[in-house]
Amino acid sequence: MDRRLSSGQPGRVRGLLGGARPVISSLLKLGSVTKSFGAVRALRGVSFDLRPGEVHALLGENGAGKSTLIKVVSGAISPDGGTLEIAGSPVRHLTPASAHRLGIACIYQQPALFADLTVAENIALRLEPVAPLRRVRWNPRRQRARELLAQVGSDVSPDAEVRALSMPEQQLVEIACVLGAGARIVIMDEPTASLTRREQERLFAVVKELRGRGVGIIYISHRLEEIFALADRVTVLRDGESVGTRDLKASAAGESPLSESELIRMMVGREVSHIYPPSESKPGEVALAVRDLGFRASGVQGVGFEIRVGEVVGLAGLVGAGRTELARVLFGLTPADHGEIRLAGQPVSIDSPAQAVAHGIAYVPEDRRRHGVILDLPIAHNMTLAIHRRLFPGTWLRFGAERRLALDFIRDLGIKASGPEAPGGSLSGGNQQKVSVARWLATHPKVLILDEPTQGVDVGAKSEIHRIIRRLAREGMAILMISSDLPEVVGMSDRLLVMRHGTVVAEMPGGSSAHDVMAAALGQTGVTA
Amino acid sequence: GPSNNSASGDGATQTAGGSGKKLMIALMPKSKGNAYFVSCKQGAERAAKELGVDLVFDGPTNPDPAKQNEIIENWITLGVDAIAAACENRDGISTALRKAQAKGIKVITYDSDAQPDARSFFVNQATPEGIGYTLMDEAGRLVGPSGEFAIITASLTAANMNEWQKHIEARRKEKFPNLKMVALRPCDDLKDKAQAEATTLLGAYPNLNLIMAICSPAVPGSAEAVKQAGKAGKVKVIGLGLPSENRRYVKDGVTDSVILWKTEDLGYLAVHAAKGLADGTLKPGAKSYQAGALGQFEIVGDHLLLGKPFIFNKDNIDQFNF
Amino acid sequence: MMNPALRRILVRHETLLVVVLILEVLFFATQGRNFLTPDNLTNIIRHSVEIGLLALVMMPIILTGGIDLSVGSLLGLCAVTFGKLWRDAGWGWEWAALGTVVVGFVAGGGNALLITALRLPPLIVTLGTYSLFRGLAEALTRGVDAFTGFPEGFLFLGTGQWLGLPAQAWLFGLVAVGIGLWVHNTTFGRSFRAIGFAPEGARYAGVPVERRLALAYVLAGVVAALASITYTARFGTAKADAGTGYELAAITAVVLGGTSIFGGVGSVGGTLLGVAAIAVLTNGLSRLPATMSSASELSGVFTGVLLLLALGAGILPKAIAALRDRRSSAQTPAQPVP
Amino acid sequence: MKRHFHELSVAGTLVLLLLVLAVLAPGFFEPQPLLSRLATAAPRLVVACGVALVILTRQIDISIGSLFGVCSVAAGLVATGPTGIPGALATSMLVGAVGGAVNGTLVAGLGLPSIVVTLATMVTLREGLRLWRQGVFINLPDAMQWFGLPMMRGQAVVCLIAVGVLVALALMTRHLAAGRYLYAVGSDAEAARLAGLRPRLTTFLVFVGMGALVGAAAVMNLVQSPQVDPSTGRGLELEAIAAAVVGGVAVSGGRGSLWGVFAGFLLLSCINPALTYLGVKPYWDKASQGAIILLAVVADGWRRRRGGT
Ligand SMILES: Nc1ncnc2c1ncn2[C@@H]1O[C@H](COP(=O)(O)OP(=O)(O)OP(=O)(O)O)[C@@H](O)[C@H]1O
Ligand SMILES: Nc1ncnc2c1ncn2[C@@H]1O[C@H](COP(=O)(O)OP(=O)(O)OP(=O)(O)O)[C@@H](O)[C@H]1O
Ligand SMILES: [Mg+2]
Ligand SMILES: [Mg+2]
Repeated sequence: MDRRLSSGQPGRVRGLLGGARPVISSLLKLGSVTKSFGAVRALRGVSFDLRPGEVHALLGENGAGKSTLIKVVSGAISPDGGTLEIAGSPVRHLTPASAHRLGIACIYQQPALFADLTVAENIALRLEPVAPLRRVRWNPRRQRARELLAQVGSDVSPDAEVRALSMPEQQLVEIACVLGAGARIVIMDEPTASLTRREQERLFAVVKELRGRGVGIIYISHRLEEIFALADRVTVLRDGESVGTRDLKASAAGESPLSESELIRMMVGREVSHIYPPSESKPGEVALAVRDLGFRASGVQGVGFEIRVGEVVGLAGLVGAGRTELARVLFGLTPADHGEIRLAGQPVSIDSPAQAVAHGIAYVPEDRRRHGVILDLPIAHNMTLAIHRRLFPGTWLRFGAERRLALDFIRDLGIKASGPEAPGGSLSGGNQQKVSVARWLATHPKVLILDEPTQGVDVGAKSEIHRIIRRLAREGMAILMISSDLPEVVGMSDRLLVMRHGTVVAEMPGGSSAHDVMAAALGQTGVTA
Repeated sequence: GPSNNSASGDGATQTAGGSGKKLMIALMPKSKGNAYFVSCKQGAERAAKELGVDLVFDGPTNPDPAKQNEIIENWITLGVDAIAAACENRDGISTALRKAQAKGIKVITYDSDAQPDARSFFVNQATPEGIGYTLMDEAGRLVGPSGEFAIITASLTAANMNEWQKHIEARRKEKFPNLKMVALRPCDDLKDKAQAEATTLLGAYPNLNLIMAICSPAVPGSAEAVKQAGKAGKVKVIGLGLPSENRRYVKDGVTDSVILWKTEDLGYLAVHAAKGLADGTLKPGAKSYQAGALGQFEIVGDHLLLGKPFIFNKDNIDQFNF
Repeated sequence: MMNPALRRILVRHETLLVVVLILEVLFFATQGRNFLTPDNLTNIIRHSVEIGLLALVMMPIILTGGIDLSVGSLLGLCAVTFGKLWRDAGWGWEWAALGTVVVGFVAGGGNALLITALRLPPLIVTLGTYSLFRGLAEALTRGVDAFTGFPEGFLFLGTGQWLGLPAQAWLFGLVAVGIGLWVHNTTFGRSFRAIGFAPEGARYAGVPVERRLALAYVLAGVVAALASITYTARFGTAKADAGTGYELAAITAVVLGGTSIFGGVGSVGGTLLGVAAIAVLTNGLSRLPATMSSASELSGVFTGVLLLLALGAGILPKAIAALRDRRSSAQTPAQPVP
Repeated sequence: MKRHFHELSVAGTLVLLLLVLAVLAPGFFEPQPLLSRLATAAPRLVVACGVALVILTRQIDISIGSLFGVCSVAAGLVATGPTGIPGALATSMLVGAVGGAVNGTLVAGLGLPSIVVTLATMVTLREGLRLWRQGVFINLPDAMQWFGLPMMRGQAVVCLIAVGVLVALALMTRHLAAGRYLYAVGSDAEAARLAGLRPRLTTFLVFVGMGALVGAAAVMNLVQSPQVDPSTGRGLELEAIAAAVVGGVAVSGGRGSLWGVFAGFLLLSCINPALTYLGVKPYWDKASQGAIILLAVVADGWRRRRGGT
């Protein structure tokens, strides 16, 4: 790849704010890239460049076109128009295979793993060059996988099947893949969406090390604190267009560093308060109480806590601490094999999600693609799937009522979609998440369990969801919120539970310091259980 | 060759017996793609050509009685003049054939009969009784008064084969009580499957003396199995089949005898008689029928007799090539 | 530009099938002998009722992403049961019919139990019961026994006319309307689609997946029993080989009708059109002078071709769009940069 | 152990059946008829292996029975000519591969569902062959039988070929990158594309390979008798698919092993002869077959149910 034919031509950086900067050799250069999906114009002429040894953040609202842009770079989709230059040489037909050869590695927003295969094999399939006649060497594969997983701080077994992994575990496997690829350009689309602080820090260390080696990194995230902690430059997309590229390191070119609120304004076009709405409800009766609850096969045992009406209880813990598993028990997906659940004082048994719904429990799952949204079903159908009984008495479908309900949610949550008939799969990741939340809000549950409710959701919608959570609590819902976003879980909760090794090890008041929560989650001493 | 040479392009609502128009005669096999009926069809085509009638030859692709009914019902509305059918299921098909008669369509049966009131004549190549007895007598002659034999059939539900088995059993009880029928196996009308079944039978029943194959692909299949097991001569093979498919085994002495009638003549006579019925040359109550090149045939009751089943063996098999 | 609603109707699979059906009818009416006569239309309807019934219940099953290979065999088992109850147990035919429906219910329930309680793949389970049901029918009758001589009142169901239509057409119409409403206008159909697209996703949405699946398979059993009754009444005879191969015919009609074999997508109307397209084709071929003598084989060949054409036409717009996409994306980067 | 529970439960059922036979009908294990039976089964095993690969890639091929018939007839017609066995084998495999390529083009090229495509080619080939050959047997030259070897040697050769194909494919799917690509494509075609594999090409090649295997199997079957029955292969698709799925190949793709297919195949092809040896009346055939299929998979279902998910 030493055919460095073109150096940056000034004409091509149209639309970039920082045009005055001296041109240095770039790893990747996009010029006026366009892409439409049917009537949706996802990219309307975006230009972008990536330098060696920088972390370049991509920022924008849900549906702004970030994932589409990086899919163009990774060869997953071919653009309708525009130019693409890698290490100075123009590239025409980029396929995933040729991108791989050119040294591009990518973590997609939705893990692109093979559910039926083992972790080691997944990693190998991504890292080994495509050579059909080569012999497969299983032990080196396992060894390699074990090393890479250790580097990203995951202890899943290389022989585990991916279908048995939780969302964050899958994300760690994806990161391991990228780490092993030895790429010059690394793309990460919301790698931390469901990671907790500890894995996140591990990831940052990895990213920094890559940067030190001169690798160019495109980093997408909706967590602004990450962007500020990590990125050198940031490009903001809005409605498929680039709003501008800014330096985040103050030292460069004497610009004043960007503030968080400025960045939000660039993204959303208006001010969005980034402060968690204060709790205003006084907890009432006990809505949900569990005692000694568990399902041994998933490692959850001896869990006890209660949630009162009008209370938001946060559930924190590390990846694999068992938070999702606990939610699955409460929702009847893996019915409890010991312990007791009481709803409003009445003991109940919950053997299936259908029963949980009938008891007024709702669960927004963490893996939205597999569990949260049915991708091929129109979003209106997705939103009403859990309220068939109420919306359609006598099982008779009422299409008008369904449409109205869907339109209301699309408006209230600001879902970006062509209409209620659009299939869930055509939405951007964050918008899918909103559909998933909408489905359960529609059930008006007594107890609402949210598992990473704001993962992949942009700042505007995030604060919208936070406001909704507060409102629901005020209206008398009991809410259990699982979140790996530590500031969020600390800021939103009236009370905090911390899980470790499948059981609740600590309870803290809302607003406790993030440090204390982490300490409890790590099992460090000095914390009351 | 082409199966019909119909040129009547107009879709007029022509009913039976219209003068000055070619008659249309429909011939139904029990199943298509079966060499036995392919051979019948050749005779039928010859007759159609000689008589100047249109011949329709259609039937189910696998022996399927319900499908036979459907085709006959379609022929009724199509407006054929006469139907000659080989019946897979005696009772099932009779409903449809009666309906055809009610619409003025002449009906005869051949190969295997329907109920008597559902047709005018049955072209009788051999009664089930005759077939059953001949097979059993042949078995008795080859094996002797005591021994073991097994039957390979097409499927357990094939009506005419069940009928034959009934008569085989009756004859056995009557004349060869010490000849034991040890097994019955279906072969799905496939030669390869018959070969596999016969191989298994030979292993499972080491004292087996004879295999009786009562569907045509089963005869060469069984013979091949016996030959491969090295039991040629020790285990006899007899059955109902075409000479062409069995010639090599009969000559090698693996298969002792194959029983069949002249299938081409059967097709020829069926079409000829159907035509006679349609144009009035053959009337109920007749005592004999002059069938063109084949000559005179005797009629007993409402059975047009083709002649006795023929036993092909080493000595005469070379004279036949169907 | 075309009105989008109109365009949506035009590109629907059902529209394509209607066109195919009209073309078939026109062709056979002009080229075939005595095609458009009341008697022949009656024939077409009569001969497609059983396969039609099976297709109607296969459709929701395929919609859930499953399959039921056992319906043809179950038809045989039910026909034999009906004969046994009527002749050997001496029940009146009405009671025997009821008993047969119960047997269908139980057999469908067996499939449902294995599929939902043990979470076994429907293909394996119904492959097993495909053999099992046919085998039981053969064992009950030793393969030989045939039941016949049914009373006139019963045979009317298969051979009679009522209000100008074949008697069984009314039953068929009733089942078709019922299943049409069930699949398209009730929450059951909606759940089937959700399950077909993503069974886990449906479970997470609180859909009682097992109960819904069980319902579809049980219904298939019940309707297969009904089909066995019209079959016996039409044919006048019940035997263990009744309905051999009908499962494949039903599946063919369903997929020709545009139901995706992967689940989630499909319509009852399309299924009916698929049944009709095949029935008309089979009947029509026996009326063309050129094909009369090979109608049975050719109807197989043309059904295969029709299947490919119909599905090919369905993806054609998408394929063309993809091709155009590829071409345009191949061209654009080649344009000189200003 | 946990991973292969399904295969083991099938193998367990098989062992059970064989034990019953060893006690009640020891004649079942006599070498000569056993070898003959194995030789008869061998071509079917080859087809079952092929169809297992197809199912692994999340496709299905139900046209193989018809294709088997077409290949047999084609090989039979060529065998009477001057090119002899090599010519027949080449023709058969070529015809099979072309048939597979047609399926593959429609499935991988146009993206049509394979069950529909192969349903269409199944009826088209079957009925087309019937129209063409009218069911007339083809007589083969004597030199054709057992590849011109003495019978026992011939039978051994046929069995060895089948075992060779099985072992080669089993090793290929486990230890060759190409084999693993089948799993990857079957597990998730989009993920495979993103990983730089070529799912459509893979699918196409699998269909072509399936066809070629059918062609080879047709010749392996052809040499066992001096005549070709053009109906041969009817119902073979169901037999092969049953062996694969009973052997634990998931219809949703990406899961299963050829050893499982082998176990499933042996189980299913043992049932019929076993019933003959046990003297069971033939009208219990199908019922027993169904019951044993269900038995073999119920154990696995039971375990999974108790295991939670
Ligand atoms: N396969 C597709 N079919 C149709 N529309 C699509 C498809 N993929 C993306 N889109 C649309 O393109 C637009 C951009 O989507 P993209 O996934 O790039 O957004 P994003 O910036 O990554 O958002 P998020 O932050 O929510 O992940 C959205 O409006 C989305 O609905
Ligand atoms: N103590 C344990 N013993 C066995 N398996 C465990 C244990 N704890 C967790 N696991 C497994 O680890 C995986 C991750 O657990 P889980 O998804 O509940 O983590 P989590 O706390 O919800 O984290 P996150 O919310 O970030 O996904 C699950 O597959 C679970 O079965
Ligand atoms: Mg995105
Ligand atoms: Mg979790």
